[in-house]
Amino acid sequence: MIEIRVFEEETQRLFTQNLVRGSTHLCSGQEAVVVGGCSVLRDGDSMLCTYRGHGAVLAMGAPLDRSFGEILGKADGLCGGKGGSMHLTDVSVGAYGSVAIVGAQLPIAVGLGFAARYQGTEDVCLCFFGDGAANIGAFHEALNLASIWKLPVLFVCENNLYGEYTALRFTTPIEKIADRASSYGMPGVEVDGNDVGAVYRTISEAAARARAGEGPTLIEALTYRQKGHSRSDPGKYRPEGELDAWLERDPIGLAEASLREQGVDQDVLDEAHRTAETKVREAVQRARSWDEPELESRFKDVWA
Amino acid sequence: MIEIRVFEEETQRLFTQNLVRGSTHLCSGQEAVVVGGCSVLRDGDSMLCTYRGHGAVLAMGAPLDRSFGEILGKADGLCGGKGGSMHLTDVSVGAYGSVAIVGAQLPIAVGLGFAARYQGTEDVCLCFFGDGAANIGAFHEALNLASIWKLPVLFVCENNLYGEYTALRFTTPIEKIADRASSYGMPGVEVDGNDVGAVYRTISEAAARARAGEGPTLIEALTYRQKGHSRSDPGKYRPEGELDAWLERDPIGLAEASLREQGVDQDVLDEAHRTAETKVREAVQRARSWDEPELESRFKDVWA
Amino acid sequence: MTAVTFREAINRALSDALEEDDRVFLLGEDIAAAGGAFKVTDGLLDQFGDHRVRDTPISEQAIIGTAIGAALKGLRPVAELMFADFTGVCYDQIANQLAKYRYMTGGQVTVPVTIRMANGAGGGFASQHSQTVENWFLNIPGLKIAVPGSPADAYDLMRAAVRDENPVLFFEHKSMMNVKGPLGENREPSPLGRAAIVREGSDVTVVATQLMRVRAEEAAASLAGEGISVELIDPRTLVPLDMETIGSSLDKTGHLLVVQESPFAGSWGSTVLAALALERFEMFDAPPAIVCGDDTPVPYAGSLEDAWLPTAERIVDGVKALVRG
Amino acid sequence: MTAVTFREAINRALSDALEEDDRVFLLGEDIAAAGGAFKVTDGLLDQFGDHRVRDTPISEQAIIGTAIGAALKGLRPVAELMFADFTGVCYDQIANQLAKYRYMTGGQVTVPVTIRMANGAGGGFASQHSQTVENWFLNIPGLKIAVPGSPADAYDLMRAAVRDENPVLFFEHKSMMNVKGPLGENREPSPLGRAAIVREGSDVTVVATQLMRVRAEEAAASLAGEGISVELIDPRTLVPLDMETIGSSLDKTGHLLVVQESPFAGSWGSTVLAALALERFEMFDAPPAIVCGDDTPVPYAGSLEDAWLPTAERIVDGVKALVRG
Ligand SMILES: Cc1ncc(C[n+]2csc(CCOP(=O)(O)OP(=O)(O)O)c2C)c(N)n1
Ligand SMILES: Cc1ncc(C[n+]2csc(CCOP(=O)(O)OP(=O)(O)O)c2C)c(N)n1
Ligand SMILES: [Mg+2]
Ligand SMILES: [Mg+2]
Repeated sequence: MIEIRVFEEETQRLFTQNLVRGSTHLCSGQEAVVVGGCSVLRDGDSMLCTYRGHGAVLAMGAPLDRSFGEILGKADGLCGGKGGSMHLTDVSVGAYGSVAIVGAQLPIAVGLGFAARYQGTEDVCLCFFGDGAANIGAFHEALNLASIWKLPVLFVCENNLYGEYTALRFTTPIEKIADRASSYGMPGVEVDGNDVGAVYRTISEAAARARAGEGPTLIEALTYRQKGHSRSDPGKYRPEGELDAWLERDPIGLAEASLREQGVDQDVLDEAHRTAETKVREAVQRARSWDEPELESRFKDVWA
Repeated sequence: MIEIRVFEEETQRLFTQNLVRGSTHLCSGQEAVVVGGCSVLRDGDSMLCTYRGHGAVLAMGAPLDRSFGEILGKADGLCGGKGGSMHLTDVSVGAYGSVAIVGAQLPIAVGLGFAARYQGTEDVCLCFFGDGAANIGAFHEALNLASIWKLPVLFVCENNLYGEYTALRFTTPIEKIADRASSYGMPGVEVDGNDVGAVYRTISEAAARARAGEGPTLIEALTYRQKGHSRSDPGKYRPEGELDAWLERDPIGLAEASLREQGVDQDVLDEAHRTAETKVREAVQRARSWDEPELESRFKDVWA
Repeated sequence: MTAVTFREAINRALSDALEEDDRVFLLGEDIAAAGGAFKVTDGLLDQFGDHRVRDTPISEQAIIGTAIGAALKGLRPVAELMFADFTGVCYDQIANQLAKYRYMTGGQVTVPVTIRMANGAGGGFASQHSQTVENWFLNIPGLKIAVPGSPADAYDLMRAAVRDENPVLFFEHKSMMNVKGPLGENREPSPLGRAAIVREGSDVTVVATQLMRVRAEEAAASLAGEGISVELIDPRTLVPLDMETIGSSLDKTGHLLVVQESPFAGSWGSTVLAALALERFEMFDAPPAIVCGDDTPVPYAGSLEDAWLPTAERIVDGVKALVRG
Repeated sequence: MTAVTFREAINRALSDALEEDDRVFLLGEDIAAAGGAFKVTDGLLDQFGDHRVRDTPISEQAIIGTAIGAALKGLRPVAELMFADFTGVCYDQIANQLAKYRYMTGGQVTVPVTIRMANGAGGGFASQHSQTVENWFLNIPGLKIAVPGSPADAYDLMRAAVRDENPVLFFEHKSMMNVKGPLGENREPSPLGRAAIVREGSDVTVVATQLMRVRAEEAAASLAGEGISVELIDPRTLVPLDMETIGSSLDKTGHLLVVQESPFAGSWGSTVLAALALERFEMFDAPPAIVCGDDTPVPYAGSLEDAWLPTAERIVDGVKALVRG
């Protein structure tokens, strides 16, 4: 989690230096969801996420430097510079894609889950999406098909209260997105998305059911986007005090508090921060030193 | 209802005589839903339906002859022969369209409902769709938006147990489509779709709520498609006895029984049948005698 | 060498593909128990079981997404969309996901998905079920596009599509289902991207696909009777497009007529015309010509649809106008 | 006569349209409170209230469907899709419903819907947010297509689009939002379907839209310094397409270069080339030429995207190759 946080801070710095193109969407404040979720996975499992996917891809084990490299558009970036911040992908660690069309990854997750059943493995697919995505058609079709075919897909809604600049209550006529599970005859669970342990336990249970052939689960992880939606976001849509209240419940702060309670020394935690900062700094330095892609490389990878 | 039934029988006859092109989808057995529903509407209200829409459009008051004319591709058909069986439309009676892409009419219904609110009228939009359509993305988006904006739309699912040749239980992981209403924070009601009175009462209540600004309702009308999905449909997917059981509950039979109970003479009912048959026969004769569209007419109506 | 229908040829290709490779499976609406809306998949459920031949809900986005995801894990899905017009409800999955997945990930994945669909006009299905949908995807790099115009081509292209490592959109013309043609046994796999010279000739090059190829064959036969020799080329795939074969024919005849069912703008026919104007301008002995569908949606009435859809007569007239100046 | 940005011009057009006609309303994601992802609708919520300027859920099918339904009842919806690439998730509503509604009903309805969307590459948004999406709709009769290339055109075309009785797809190039240009007051309504002669010239006709028009203007200026006189035509709308103005220019110059951002196949540029080859073959003094985007998805990295997107230099080179043979 700390590494992801530091990674995102560095990404923001790169962005303000105009080294990141287009938009970039940070997951600061939401680290517990992706870390808790991805920790459940094992070899053969797959993960899909959104344009706000740096954390999820790193949580799967993608290298820091090649992730930066991709965001910087370098030849040795994860996708050779062709994908960028919104499309970080590292199939070698099970991160099958960051999808930038809202909701479009959900049907694809159904296919990843289907392949496991077809091939007779116990693999699962973990699929992240936002609260806003729960209103798009692809969500509906994907959950329905996954359920009727009892596929091993874990649909994890990162409810950070906003879709871009619009609060959930203006777009969604119900309180709990997890309740939509009943439309598909699948379990719907809510979890504190800032409590990494709780996320881990909830998604573990869902994964166990999925591996046992009992089908998909819809999990709603309540969390908060501490930064803007993307780029320069004034954030004036947030009610006063909301951000502060959520900063109090920062997932890293909460995890550290719990570790301290369990007797872990503050020194150890400080050391973890320092290590993360060093690793991230070294990674970004490496990535910045890398070559730009060769211009001819843009013609590659259209066709297999 | 009787007129619609006779109309559909005549359409089938025309079809087997190769006078109807493409596919045609009969609503025989489902008449109570459209008749009960459309009777609720008043001037200014609108109705949208599917490719299985002859009954609904007639129930709104479209003329028999021009409806046949359209199905036969005649110049004086409702749509000048450009739409055909799947696109019967008569805006002058509030039948705003028969849509042949499954589910695509639901978002459009939201717009018809929106216009009423925008213009400050109490009009409602009645929108029919099938059980199979409840699994497509457009359904989800439409119900969500109608609910969050509290629009006067009556979403009526004609659950006839099948989408084409595939039974509901293979495509839909829950028992009652009406239960999906809870995903959108709107009321979901089930009604016996073969009981025209019950349909009328249920949809009247929903319409009253809608007119009062209380938003949309999802209504599931349980009914049965007595004929094939379209054209020559072997129907072998039906469990033995199912059709017979539903024929026992034929909506016209039920309505007549209830009228008899209320003291209406069998003669009166027989007379109604005869009248319907005469009207339909005369209408189809007229329509058959009409001219083909002028070939140049195909260039008209692309642009306003 | 037996004569089979277009429908039977595809059915056999699917059956042989399922037989050959366990990774191949079929999914779509009413394709299993009912054998498909056009009966193309008839019998395959019985032959291969419901593990590999699967009915789905009416959820086209989920169908294509499932195919993509399964392909990412090494399977070879063949998805059916019943009518090609239904790509409208899953266009994003095809154009933004499937077509670009490999590219956006820098080549980390292959996505060997085949999408089968009924294409074209002529059946009285009206505007929403009659379009020549191949044109909707021409400007989307990353999708191969197959448009078979005979039973043998349908068989060969389907086998090639399923074996190809890339996404392939496979269009089956709904007015050709009962067209018959020879189909030999033990066929050589033929690669995607090679045009067929359907008929050799010396006066005019006619380029046509699917139903228009059938009508162009009629037209060519009748023109032969009048002493006009037509070279009929069927590109068979629009991506990759075999401009070499088309261009060589033009070099030989000096006259070009493109025949297509769809309206002109943004179509494969206008693309071929433009490419030849760019690359082989000097080879034209006369300005090129096109016979194409009207610039309107497809009307329902038989009289109107017949007028809308180019006929063999219009092709004959087009060729005559071209060679007689 | 003040200079305004492209963004301001559209904002003003929307404001004036809302002012002029109560039936006009706006809907889309984040267009109201946030003023739009590209800030094009900034301030309109305050000016016109949330009855007429409405934020929606992330539900593009519902957005377009709502616009259609509202238009059927006499309103004049202006829907925003944020990025034009998102037409992928509502393609059916646009291509199968909106475009065909009037036709299928035999002219019973008009559907005056305007759909605004951010188009094109150049911003580092990668493959799923950078396409020139006008090409996806060329083969769908029933949709007008506006592709403004200057602030004044943006204003005029937007006013015309909202007043038009037909559906109009309105593309706003995302790399032009800050381009400035003059915009006088009290403008005459200008009809859709009239090309602009952006610059008169005698040696070569260059046809370009949006960002490529901007780059072609640069190229033309630099070519003028070398004694080559470019006539630059901006069609402004692709449907209707003003072939008369383009053709007349070709008649005069005898040389044609089409410049477009998108790949070649199925594009508006190949359509223009093909149409001229059909209709005005003899007017070419040399084979036509095109400068266009590569046949790949749009890559992310700055170096790659810059190489992908045609530059003023490539246009200069293209013109020189054309006139110097
Ligand atoms: C189909 C589609 N519509 C709109 C967008 C633009 N967009 C990008 S992110 C976003 C908000 C998504 O909100 P949510 O699902 O809650 O995810 P979050 O960004 O909060 O993680 C929107 C509207 C898009 N990328 N795709
Ligand atoms: C998007 C789309 N997918 C598939 C079809 C083909 N199709 C036409 S009717 C139908 C079955 C629809 O079932 P249901 O919604 O239950 O309506 P019913 O026909 O039973 O009235 C299907 C799959 C279509 N027209 N549109
Ligand atoms: Mg969110
Ligand atoms: Mg049904």
